[in-house]
Amino acid sequence: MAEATEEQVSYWELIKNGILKENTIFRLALSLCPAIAVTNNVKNGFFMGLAVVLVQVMVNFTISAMRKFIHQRIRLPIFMLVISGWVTIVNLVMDAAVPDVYREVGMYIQLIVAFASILARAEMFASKNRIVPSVFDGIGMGTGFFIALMIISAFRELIGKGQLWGFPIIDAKPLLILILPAGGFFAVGILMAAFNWVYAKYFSSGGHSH
Amino acid sequence: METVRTPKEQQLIISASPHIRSEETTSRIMWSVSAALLPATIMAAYFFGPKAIFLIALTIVSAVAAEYAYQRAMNKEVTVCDGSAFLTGLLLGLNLPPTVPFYIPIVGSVVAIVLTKQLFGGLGFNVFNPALIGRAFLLISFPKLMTIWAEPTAQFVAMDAKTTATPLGIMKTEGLAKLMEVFGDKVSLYKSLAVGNVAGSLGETSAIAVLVGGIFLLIRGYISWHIPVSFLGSAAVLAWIFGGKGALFTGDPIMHLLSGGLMLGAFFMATDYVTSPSVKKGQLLFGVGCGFLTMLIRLKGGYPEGVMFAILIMNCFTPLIDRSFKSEVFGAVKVKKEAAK
Amino acid sequence: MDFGKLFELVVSSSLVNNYVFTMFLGLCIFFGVSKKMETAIGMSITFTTVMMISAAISWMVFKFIMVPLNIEYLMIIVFIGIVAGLVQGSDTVMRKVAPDLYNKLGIYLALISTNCIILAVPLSSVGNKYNFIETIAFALGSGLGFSLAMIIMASIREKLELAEVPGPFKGLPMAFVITGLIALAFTGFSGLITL
Amino acid sequence: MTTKDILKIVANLVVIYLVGGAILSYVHANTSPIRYQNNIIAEEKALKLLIPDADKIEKMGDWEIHEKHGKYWKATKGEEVIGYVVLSFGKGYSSYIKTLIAVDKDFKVMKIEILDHKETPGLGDEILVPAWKDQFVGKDFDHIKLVKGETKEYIQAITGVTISSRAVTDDAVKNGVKFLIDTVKGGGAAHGGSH
Repeated sequence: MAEATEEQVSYWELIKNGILKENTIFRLALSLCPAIAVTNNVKNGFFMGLAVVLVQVMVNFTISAMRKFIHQRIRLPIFMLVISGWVTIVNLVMDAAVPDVYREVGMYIQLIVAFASILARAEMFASKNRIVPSVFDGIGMGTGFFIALMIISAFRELIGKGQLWGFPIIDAKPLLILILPAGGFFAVGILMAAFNWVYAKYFSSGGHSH
Repeated sequence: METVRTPKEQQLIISASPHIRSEETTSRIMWSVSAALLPATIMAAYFFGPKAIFLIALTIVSAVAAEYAYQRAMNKEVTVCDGSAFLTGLLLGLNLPPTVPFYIPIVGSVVAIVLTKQLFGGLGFNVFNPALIGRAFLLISFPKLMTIWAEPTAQFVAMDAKTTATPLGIMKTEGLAKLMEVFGDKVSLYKSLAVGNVAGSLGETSAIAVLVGGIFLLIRGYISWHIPVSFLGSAAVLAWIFGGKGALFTGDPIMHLLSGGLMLGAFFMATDYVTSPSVKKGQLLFGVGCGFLTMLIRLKGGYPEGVMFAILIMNCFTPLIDRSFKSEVFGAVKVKKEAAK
Repeated sequence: MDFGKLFELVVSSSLVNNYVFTMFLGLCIFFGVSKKMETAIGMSITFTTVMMISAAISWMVFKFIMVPLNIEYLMIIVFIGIVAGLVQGSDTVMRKVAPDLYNKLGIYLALISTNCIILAVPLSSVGNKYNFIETIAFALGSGLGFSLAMIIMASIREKLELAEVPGPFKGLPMAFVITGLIALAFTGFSGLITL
Repeated sequence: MTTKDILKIVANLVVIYLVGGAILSYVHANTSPIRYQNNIIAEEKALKLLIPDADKIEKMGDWEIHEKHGKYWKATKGEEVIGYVVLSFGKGYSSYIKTLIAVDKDFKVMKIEILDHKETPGLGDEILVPAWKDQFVGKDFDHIKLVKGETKEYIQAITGVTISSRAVTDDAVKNGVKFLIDTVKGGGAAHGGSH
């Protein structure tokens, strides 16, 4: 974490960090609930991921912009307030814009408030950094989450239903269990193991030390 | 009986530390249990024909192959000869409906062996009964295919049996009256259930054949009476109290005992050394839990048959049961055990 | 009051629609706390208690303040505020009144505000239009269900400490697989109660 | 804490509440009509699909089934009443199946539509198959009955999906049509109960 706060770190590094090294789901194992709950099809996963990216970026932006203004003592309550404010906005907008998706993922969008990862980034990064890096950090973390959701939901919808985004792809008996609760856990477990394996093999030796 | 190990000792060896010393014992148990399933397998072949033999064989072969392939791939010692994969395959095969297409046994075996057993570190560490997880996985993945039941033809050569519902399925959707309509009277219903001349999974229809194997295991000391007796006993009592329509104490325990996978589950799957408690008192609790959950699902739940889920749910609790009963008598285990004999 | 309905509500929210196994909520805390039995039990007690109190307060605030003012759309902010305030408040009170208890359970209090179940319960209770007693029953069931899940999981993970789990699966991936298997077993409860 | 700190905290809170409140109210004010509209449009669309001939479908009242909120409508073409629609629920395997039923002026079923359900994927959701739903077309109250095996006269159960198909037939549709007959034909009260 320490190197990320230094000035010379490029924006690209910030994004890469969010996607790979500190991938919210696969590496940090945070915000797991929606990773399973809304990933039984790609469409839901897409809008959930989008909502998280939006919230993370806006929260990072807001908190970074106010960081000098906020009193240390009421820092955390204010962060919570900012997060729940943005979640409410995204929630209202999604309900209006994509009602059919909202019906299925609405509950989980409201629960973005309780995401440890968003508060953690606000506290650890945005409250200490200038606006532009904070926004990029938000994009990186959000995108990491988004990509993880897309991988999981594509895996589940393809094998569990033989479809992607509702379009039929494979014409074989699907393994229905994958779009059901139990299968969701299996899918995330297996994909997480795969991510660990790939990461250990190709990325961990690349100069990063953990 | 002095020369035969008591189940208690065998369990301790297997579940606590699978040393090389226990390997011979493990394999002897596995092959003996498989042998005890022979009557049920023969009845399956008799009632459901060549397709039954094909399905059971295919399940066994794919289970053994999955174990072999996994152990080779992970550079582990290959232990397919200990019979555990064979037994898992056999049990899963006996739990399949007679009509399933060929890929179902393969998927089920891979799930049973890899996901349920090997990922946990192999035999002795699995928390859930592999064959039952395989079965549950299949039921949820292929709900239609796994609930098409063929009518037993009782002729080895008959092909294309008619499809029908299982006795428990009829109970669930249409009630006891319809069941009586199909089978005539109670005696002929019991007779069909005992012999196995009803629709159901390959190896579970014939209660007598399963019972013969179970008694063999009991007499030879491979399983102790605690789980089967408490399982069947609690199921029977609950069936009697709550099984009737309207009034209490009007249920039919015999029908419930003989139908579905209750016998097979109570003697062959709930008693699995690795996934059931090792302390006697814990085994009684485990058995009663299985009986309770089976009847809960059969009488109130969504599925017609509850044995599989009941055992799996109790498998979740096994470490907890073991933990609480063991810590209670920690240090005094040996003494108590001697006293209990 | 219809006790049958309340009982069904408790059974449904603890077993049939267990938050962890069928709704995937509270997973971060679930996986984090279920490594050791002792912590699982401590968390269970604290969580179930806080859950019931916060659901009760949220229900009253929603019914008697937010509905009359027509500000239902602010419920996320209000509910998270209630949870955070309650956690902070009980932290202070417990430290003063029962320091022993605080030493045992205090650490779990801080974790609770990041557990999404605690927010999901008041949200669903509002969504399903539960009355006050039903809300309490629902919160109790959800708390019990979460506790059950954590305790089962902790006992299984303790058993697996010696097991030879393949490398990439060590830790969390394996915990996911185990949870999946438990969820598969719990499927047996489905259809038991339709609410 | 110095006076400066206190002032800063107060200023913090005031500004955040003002700005936050302003943004939230603005978003709410702009989205709530759309959300309201969305619901109306969705409902109208569903009704229109059931009775395409009607040029006006107006709500007649509400009713209750399984403690759920049902509604019913009257469809007219010109001055003439051509049918009725009722929103009904059937208790299925693991959910209440939300069903819209359209009947003509003689209370024969014109079409049914399943709006919402949580039955087992791959099994219970076969109630959505058009060929099964089309069996209801033209059936009067006495012929809305689930039977196993071949039938043209009644409604044929889906093999292996008895509970869900029975919930739609013998619960949702039958009770919905019965309610319409009782209420509309009898000219009864707008708030009718169900069995």
